[in-house]
Amino acid sequence: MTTLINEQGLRVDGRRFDQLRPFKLEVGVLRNADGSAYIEMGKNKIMAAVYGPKEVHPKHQTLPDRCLLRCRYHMSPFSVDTRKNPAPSRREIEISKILREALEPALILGDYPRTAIDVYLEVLQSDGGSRCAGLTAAALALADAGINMRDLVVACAAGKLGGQIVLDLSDVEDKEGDADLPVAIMPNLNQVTLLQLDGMMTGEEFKTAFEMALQGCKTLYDAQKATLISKYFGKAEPPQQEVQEGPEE
Amino acid sequence: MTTLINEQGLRVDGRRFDQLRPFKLEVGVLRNADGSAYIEMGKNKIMAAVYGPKEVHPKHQTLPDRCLLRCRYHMSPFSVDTRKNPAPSRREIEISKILREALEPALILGDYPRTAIDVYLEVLQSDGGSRCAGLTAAALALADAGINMRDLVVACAAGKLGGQIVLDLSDVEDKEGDADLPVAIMPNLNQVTLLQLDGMMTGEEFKTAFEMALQGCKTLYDAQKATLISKYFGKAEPPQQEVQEGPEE
Amino acid sequence: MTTLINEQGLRVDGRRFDQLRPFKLEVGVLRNADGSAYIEMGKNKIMAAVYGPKEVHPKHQTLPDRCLLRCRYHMSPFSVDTRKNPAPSRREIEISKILREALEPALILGDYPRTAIDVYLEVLQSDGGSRCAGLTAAALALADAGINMRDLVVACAAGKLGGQIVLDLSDVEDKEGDADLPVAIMPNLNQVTLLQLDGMMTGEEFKTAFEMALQGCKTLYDAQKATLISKYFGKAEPPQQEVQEGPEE
Amino acid sequence: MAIGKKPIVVEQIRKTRMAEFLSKGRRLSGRGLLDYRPIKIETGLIEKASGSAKVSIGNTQVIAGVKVEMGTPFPDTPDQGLLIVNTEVLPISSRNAEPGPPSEDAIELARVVDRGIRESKMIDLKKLCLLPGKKVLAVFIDVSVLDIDGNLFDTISYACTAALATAKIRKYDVANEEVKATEEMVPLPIRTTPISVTMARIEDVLIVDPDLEEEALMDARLTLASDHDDNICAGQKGCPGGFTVEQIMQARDTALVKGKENRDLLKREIGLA
Amino acid sequence: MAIGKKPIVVEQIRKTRMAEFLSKGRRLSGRGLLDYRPIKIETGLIEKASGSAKVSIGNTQVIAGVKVEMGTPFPDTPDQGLLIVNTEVLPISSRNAEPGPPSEDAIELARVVDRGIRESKMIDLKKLCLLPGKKVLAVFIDVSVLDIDGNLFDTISYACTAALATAKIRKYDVANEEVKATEEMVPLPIRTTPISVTMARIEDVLIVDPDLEEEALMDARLTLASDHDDNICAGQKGCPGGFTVEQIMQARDTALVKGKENRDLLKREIGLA
Amino acid sequence: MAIGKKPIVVEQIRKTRMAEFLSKGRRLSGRGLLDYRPIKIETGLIEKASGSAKVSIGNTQVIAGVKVEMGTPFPDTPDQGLLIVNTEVLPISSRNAEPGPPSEDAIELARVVDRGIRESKMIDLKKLCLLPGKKVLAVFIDVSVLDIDGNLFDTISYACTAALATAKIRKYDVANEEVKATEEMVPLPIRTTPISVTMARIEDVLIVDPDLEEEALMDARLTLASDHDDNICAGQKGCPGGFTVEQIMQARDTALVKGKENRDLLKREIGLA
Repeated sequence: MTTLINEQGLRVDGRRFDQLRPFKLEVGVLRNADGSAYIEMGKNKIMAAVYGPKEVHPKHQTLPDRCLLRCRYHMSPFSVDTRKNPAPSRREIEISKILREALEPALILGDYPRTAIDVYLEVLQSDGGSRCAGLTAAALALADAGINMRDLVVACAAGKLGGQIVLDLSDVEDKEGDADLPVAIMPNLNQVTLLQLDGMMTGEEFKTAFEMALQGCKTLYDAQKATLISKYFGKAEPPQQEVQEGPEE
Repeated sequence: MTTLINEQGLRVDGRRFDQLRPFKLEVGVLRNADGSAYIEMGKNKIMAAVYGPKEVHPKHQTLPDRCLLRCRYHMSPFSVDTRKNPAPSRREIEISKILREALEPALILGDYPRTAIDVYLEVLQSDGGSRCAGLTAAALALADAGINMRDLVVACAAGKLGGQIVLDLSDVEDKEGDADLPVAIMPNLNQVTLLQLDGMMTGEEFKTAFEMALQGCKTLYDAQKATLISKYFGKAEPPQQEVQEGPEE
Repeated sequence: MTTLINEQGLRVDGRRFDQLRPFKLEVGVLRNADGSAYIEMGKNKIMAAVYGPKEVHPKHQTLPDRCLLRCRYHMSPFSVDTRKNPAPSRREIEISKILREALEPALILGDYPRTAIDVYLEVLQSDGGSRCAGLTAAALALADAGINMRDLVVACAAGKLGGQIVLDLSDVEDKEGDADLPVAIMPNLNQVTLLQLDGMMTGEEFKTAFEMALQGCKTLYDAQKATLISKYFGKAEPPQQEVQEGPEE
Repeated sequence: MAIGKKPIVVEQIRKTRMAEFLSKGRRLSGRGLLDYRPIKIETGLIEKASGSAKVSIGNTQVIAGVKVEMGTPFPDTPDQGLLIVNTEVLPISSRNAEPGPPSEDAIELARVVDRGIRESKMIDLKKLCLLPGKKVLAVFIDVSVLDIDGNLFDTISYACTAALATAKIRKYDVANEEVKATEEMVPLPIRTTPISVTMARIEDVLIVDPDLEEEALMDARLTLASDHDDNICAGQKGCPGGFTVEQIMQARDTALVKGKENRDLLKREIGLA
Repeated sequence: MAIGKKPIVVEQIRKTRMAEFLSKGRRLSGRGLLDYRPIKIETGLIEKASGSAKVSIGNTQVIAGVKVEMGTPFPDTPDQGLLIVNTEVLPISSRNAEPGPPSEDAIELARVVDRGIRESKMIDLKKLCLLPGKKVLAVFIDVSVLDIDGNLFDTISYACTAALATAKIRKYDVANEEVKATEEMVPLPIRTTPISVTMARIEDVLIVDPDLEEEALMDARLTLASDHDDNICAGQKGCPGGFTVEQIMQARDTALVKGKENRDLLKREIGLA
Repeated sequence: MAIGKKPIVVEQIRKTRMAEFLSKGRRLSGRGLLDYRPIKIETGLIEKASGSAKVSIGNTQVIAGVKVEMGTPFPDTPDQGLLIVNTEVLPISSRNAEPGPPSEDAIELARVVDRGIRESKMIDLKKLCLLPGKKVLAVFIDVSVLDIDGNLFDTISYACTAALATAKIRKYDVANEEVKATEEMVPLPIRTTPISVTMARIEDVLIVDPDLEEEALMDARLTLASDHDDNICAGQKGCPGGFTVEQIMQARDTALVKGKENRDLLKREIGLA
């Protein structure tokens, strides 16, 4: 077992308890997609693409009064330590479902009856928290596609590590840690649209971790907005790059 | 090799040559299904459900002049000694087909043009003769669903065991025995709607076994009728429980 | 490693460098198919069948202005040394595609709008060059089905073997050889409709092999024509049997 | 849970009426907001399984069976047995359940139940290891859904817990790198009894144990599982709607209270308390 | 067999005419009620297979190939070799045969043929065991259906029987728990020659070897296989119609008589008699 | 390549205009007939892979990753490692790419790229053998297609070549039939750098590196790969159109000339020249 927290109270990658990993956001990275975004979060490298609103295939899935939202979270075979079979795993199918349900409240689907919107997430490299990072990128891609939205969606996890509640677990922390609590919110509407828990926490710890995850979401939300502003209103310097201060392994 | 018949001429579970295993029939056991039934036959525990007549999906399977009958015989993974993969095996596909063909002559499918009836059999625990027990339950579920029928269908097997023709083989008898002859009939119409043979018999033995199976069918047919009468005409005591007299292992 | 070419300059089956294996062509060998043909080429034994023009299923594949051409190249499980799984392999899927693309230029698909033509190739026994032999048979089956064609298609491979360019590689030659270059042409239209290369050749060798393959195609084209004439104009002796002169193993 | 949703014609009028009731602390069925329907548990009915349980919550009915086989451990956990949860929503269970490969909903169900068992450390997987890196016991829990009337999450979860807690498996002796089956039957190495509590939000009200009609109208769903020490050990939010931060905290409290109640009931029913 | 059924427009008038003929003991094709169409058998045409046979009954045409591989026995029969029968109704064989996974019909065909071989104990599977519990020979019989004009059951069954009876496999020597291939080729351990006879009921008449048109109009089908000692060793009723008890007995008698005839023919054709 | 074809409304007028341009030696994009679009190569961006490369040709963008695992050699090549190429046309890459099993087009792509690597003997597979007949290294090359604007064949081929050429794998020591991983990282045993050149025929003109619009209008496609000694090592003709004999020879010459140019560029970009 690795020592996950050293005597200075820092984590293996040098972060404080409540510190996010370095991250990077981009929008409009693909030519064919109607909207696209790219996120790096720790070692996560994820591409998000949105196609739609478009005709529904197969036709019988058409909804008369609103848009059909579909979501696919997929990992490239080379994205993890041991090669992943490219066929969708049960894990990918579950995550695709909860990501779709986390995005749906933010979209004004009634504006696009009888159409479909496809949200595709491709994890090129996976680290802890890939579903949260993917969700944050997916919201950007939806905005980039010009889909009518009530709010952005942004996600971040907190967890428990050697008895301590910490923000944004990396791969190694997730594996060795006690619990992981991914949370997604619509910041302006004060709605939690994704929440999962793997692992054990007391009721009190649950509250602490939940609130820490909300803080992380807010930081990322600011970065999302800055990325969109920089893209669409041409600020010279995209402000979403948060450089890590602590030592990194 | 087990001694399948002892010196008193009794079988390992204490039955005589021409004796059925203990059985139990129930109808109307599920809330959602249009008709349902449950059978225990030896260690067989099988649930039957009927949905229909209903719209046909996919549509191109619709028959203009009659109802489309479909049947699915399926075993739960825990129903057998070694866990069964839940995907349908070739055995289950074959049995589904012959059960459908055994039920179809009893149904007045012309009464329901452009619709479908689905018959589902779920084997929760499997013993020898599960296809026959399932068929007997399926006929009850169809009656419970109020489908127009010419007759009930009832099934029972006979077999060959240590040179002797015997009725209604259990699991161990089927494995160690020489032959198994499942038969289904429509008792009032004098029609054999299912017949299979696995294993070797002389032509004479075939006749003896076939006639013994018909006798078994008749006993079960009486129980089927009693079960339906008890359900729909409220007799206090459902008479379908036949208690076993001989010693049981 | 076998000695593939002996001191007399002959190959293991006694052929000269530029000599085809013994072959046999037949048309009209199946009752149900609209057109059919059978080829033996070395140890290759391949059945070709054509169904169509016929209605398109599934309907959404219908082309308003022309016929949909489909092709399936499939190997029977017993056709190779080690039993082949009957499900289509990636190799079979690729070959099906390039054979379809090799046949399509010869067909006047505009004559049959809103229909489909299915070309099925079943390899009963496989030897080197089965895709070429199959293509040669497929063209015959299309002609036998009375499909309007601009030209026949005929295929033959050349390859490189112990430094020497040779015609029509057998199985053992293909395995031990350096390169295989299958080529299909429409002889009258001077069009190359299939070309693949597996293995290494200099640019000059490529030219030599390509031209040798064209020569092989021409020999087979004469046999194709003779087979059709014999079938439809009743010549007494079908001339397509080319008996091998050299010694055979 | 979308299973069983489509057949119901969701009239807005019905939802309005339900919301009215709920705002007064009542449900259309007469239940209180935090009341479960009757929970029935029958164990041991599948003699060929190591353990089995048929559980109904109201009209929802499932059966779970446990099978134990020899297996090879995963390379990264060479000293742990295997746990495999599989759920099949049988076509007998609802007009809308089609035969075929498991739907997205069935996969989510199985995975959430799996996490509830795994993350609560209900089974001490290390005790299922026979020869580290080579031979371990693999525990298969298969669930067949028989009849659907809402709240499959809890019904399946309780069936799995009851089947596991009452299972008997063969004891194996290990000596000189050899595994030998004995005649003795022993229970699985059970550490705790995780209990899930599923809640639904309809408009602004949180209820527990939604039935099929309530599921058809609910805005969002939250399942939280807890163990016997009041630790929360699994969570899953579902449905295309959200919760406020306050509702999440309220749900946490409800999950712990109702979890304790249902754990006591379950242990009583299976003869463990 | 439903394969090949749909293309034929089943006019009631045609059936009436066929029934009239049949009631006079004649068939539309001129055959007698209990006459087979010509049966042709060619063996050994697939040199890469251990055994092979192309069989046609009338216009129906199939080819069977036998491959033998090393395999591991099933745990419950550690001293027996494996037998795997697989049937593919190729798309070349009929306007209605689509490529893709085997249909319900193809699965039934393969399983009935499999049972005919297995239950007649045609092959002594114990003689295919090399190292009990570890290494046995696995016999794959694959059938490719080339052209369909009725009675696939018997055509496939005869092709399998002929391919197995003429197959040559490598001889293996076993010493000190080691299996060594020799140069010698030997036949499979064949005990008997099972022969199936397929009958159809059209109205009140039983016929053998139905052709495609008769299959399209038949009410029910019954296949019975027998061995060289006149034991019945496999049976399968098909189609959504029934038989009277008396018809079943009549079918039994026919199966034994025609089975003997066809067995003699088959053995003659493959040079075993 | 049919992928990406359908969205474009292929007006005959557009084709006529394109053909006019081409007959004058120009392309609609302004490129010369034998000019590639800009080729960009970035390696090493997937730290978890042994090697990786993101390659774009114009707007077409793919990423390839190399993974190395232990495997068992094929029985007929007991002394050779394994090479497995897999291509996924991701749904993010085009309005017409659907999720699901690989299409016929994706399979062709992967197999042609595989042959280019395999037949050029780019990797010395014998050097990947650890214990003959028992343990070899298996090299998986997975390609994810991110954005499609024509000429996937070359883009994928260059990405695979660049990922393989820059991959670092663990060194293994073999002694006494035991394989031991060392700490040392070494390159793959690379012998040459195969480079494919894809050409399209539109009417009577041959061009290289067709973009999406040109692919939609092309009559036939030919890909030829060559190695550093100017050997042609793989070829594949595609599309339902043909080439004259003379065009094939012209294509051969172009493949060797452009192949050399692109090989030099690729080696420069990845730091090998």
